[in-house]
Amino acid sequence: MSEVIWGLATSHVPSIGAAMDRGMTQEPVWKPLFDGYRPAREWLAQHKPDVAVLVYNDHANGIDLDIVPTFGIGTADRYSVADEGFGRRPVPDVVGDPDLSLHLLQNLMDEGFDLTVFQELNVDHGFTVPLSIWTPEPGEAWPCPVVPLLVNVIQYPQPTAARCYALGQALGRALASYEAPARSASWAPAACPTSSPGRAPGSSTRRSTTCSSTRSRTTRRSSPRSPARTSSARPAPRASS
Amino acid sequence: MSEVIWGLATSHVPSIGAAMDRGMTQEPVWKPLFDGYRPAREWLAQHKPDVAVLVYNDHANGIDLDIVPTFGIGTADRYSVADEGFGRRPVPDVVGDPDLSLHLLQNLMDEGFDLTVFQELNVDHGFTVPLSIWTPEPGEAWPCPVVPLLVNVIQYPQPTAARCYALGQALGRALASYEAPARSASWAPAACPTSSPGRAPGSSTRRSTTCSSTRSRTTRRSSPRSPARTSSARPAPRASS
Amino acid sequence: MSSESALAPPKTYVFDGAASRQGYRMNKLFMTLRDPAAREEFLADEAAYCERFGLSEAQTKAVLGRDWQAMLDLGGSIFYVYKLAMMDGLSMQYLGGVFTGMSEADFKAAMLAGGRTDV
Amino acid sequence: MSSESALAPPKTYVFDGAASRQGYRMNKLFMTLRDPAAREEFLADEAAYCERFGLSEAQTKAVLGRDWQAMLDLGGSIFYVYKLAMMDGLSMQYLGGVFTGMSEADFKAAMLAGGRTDV
Ligand SMILES: [Fe+3]
Ligand SMILES: [Fe+3]
Repeated sequence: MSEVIWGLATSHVPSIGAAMDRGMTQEPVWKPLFDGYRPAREWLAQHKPDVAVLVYNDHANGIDLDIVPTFGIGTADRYSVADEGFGRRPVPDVVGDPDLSLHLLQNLMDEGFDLTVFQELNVDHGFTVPLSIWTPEPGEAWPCPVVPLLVNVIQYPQPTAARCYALGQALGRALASYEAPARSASWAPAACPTSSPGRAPGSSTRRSTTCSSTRSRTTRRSSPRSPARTSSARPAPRASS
Repeated sequence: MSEVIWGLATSHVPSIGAAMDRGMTQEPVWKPLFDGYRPAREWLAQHKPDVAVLVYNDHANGIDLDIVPTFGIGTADRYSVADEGFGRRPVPDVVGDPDLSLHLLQNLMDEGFDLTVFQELNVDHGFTVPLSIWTPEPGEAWPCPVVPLLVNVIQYPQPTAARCYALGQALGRALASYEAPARSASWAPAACPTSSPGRAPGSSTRRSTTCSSTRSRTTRRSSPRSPARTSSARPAPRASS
Repeated sequence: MSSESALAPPKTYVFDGAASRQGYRMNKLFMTLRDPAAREEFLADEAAYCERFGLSEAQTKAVLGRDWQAMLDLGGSIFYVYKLAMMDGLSMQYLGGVFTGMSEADFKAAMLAGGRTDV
Repeated sequence: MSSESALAPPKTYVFDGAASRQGYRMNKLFMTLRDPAAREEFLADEAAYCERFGLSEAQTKAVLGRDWQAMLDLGGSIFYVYKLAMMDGLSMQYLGGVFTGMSEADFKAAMLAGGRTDV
């Protein structure tokens, strides 16, 4: 069995990634945000997962408008970082975990979630910005394999909040039933503030889209001898508001 | 409100379409099948719908293995007939009904079905063979617009039978709530016998895939003055075994 | 498409099925602009590129004239329209200013001050 | 992949996630064969075409040798493998015969007689 050991929720606005890629994190406008991340990053660095599940949404980079899935899961062993039109971010491609993907797929389908399966997927800032917030200096590779779970926020109708909540609960059950003795963690949904177009002069809008992020950590062990093992999930550190 | 006035279930094996396209329906091997269809066709010809919903599965013609949705709905105003590798069938392209598509999409999403939305879709024999069985001589156009509802049967896991049944029930409710005063009809799921590969010498296999077909007829009227209007759906004629 | 329905906050676009159908070809065009070769081709003859993608006359006019508001009115999705703006070297904050009748600097200042609070 | 699990009738392939991953590139190749120009290109140099699509050595050998059984063993989906057979002018009944150790005629006769009844 596996165990969820942490969860993390964060905004994924592309400018966060750009600020990191361009060394601007200490500039006055950015410093408060990155200072806020520091305690979480320190805690997370001490609790390295073996695998993560990242619930996110694509922004017209991995998915076009021909086929718009409500919920999707990647089952590939590798996901390329998308070029969103300004060159790809200087971060590593993502290594997947097909075994965990197929386990989650089977269990979520059995629970009545109508998932779309991606064998090929380019991941955009909705995916790489949360990874960067977790691991600012990944070097050649991210710390562990990551399974993408996609939620449509581009085209209405989006899934209801109730449906997203039910999916998160089912995801928890599916992770718990993963056969290898293991611990896991989960990213909770995060609001993603986006400047949203409104036509009224003089009014700016701010709107939250359901850029959910759920991260799962599964430590595979042949015997349950982890000293850090606990029977319940640890509360997720609060990374940002 | 709309009303379901008939349902039809049929096999969609491509050779049925080929037999029709090549004028072979009176040959000894085919005649019993097409004789079986005759009573249903006569009845159906007297009950022309204004719009139909066809639940079917694609066979690697409209959908590839990169992205495999469990349930999909077309919202286009036109669907091209696919070339499956032997030239496209000599039948008309399919006119869609985006308004009904979007109504069904909204209602099915609200009921917790995680649909994938297709704005572009080439329909294959899984779609055109049922249309041909209903309307052997369509001429320039099929009798009415048709909305495609897709069910994955290509790649395991497929949706459970319970989930398909629940989708059919929700589809019925969604059709009933369609705002224009109307009557509608629904195609029930049909078994699609496919010769399925087995490696044991000397044994042939026959397997049913869930090639569901649900057809909805919605007659839009500004007033409910249809003489044929009934409060409950008519039983579907049995077209074939 | 702007909406005043229960689904949408006032003065906010909801990119729903009808909007997506209306903007489908235009958004497809914007999607291609992620590719440097496509950007070059587009810039060499924008009108021809629009015609190749089957844009309506109004959509073509909006794209050629960089009428960002009109693109939204004609079914553009902000995630797609933004790809054209990026090609032009414009920021999301610039678009925010256009959509709210402000300069980019004023829009940024308004966002830093807490953004819109009337909804 | 053939399976003896509870999910599958005996001696039947279940095209599941693992099979689909294994056969992904080969099935992608088969998908292209719906297009006459691709068929021409494939026939002109089958090995090069297989290489372009990144098939494994075993998959390439199966395709070049028209080893239909091996294609299934290596992750081929019957819906995709059939596109290669179609190109060769072969029928689904022919493949049924190959997979069951019969001639096409015997397979057809067996199907007309009611097909397999032991499962
Ligand atoms: Fe976002
Ligand atoms: Fe079929």
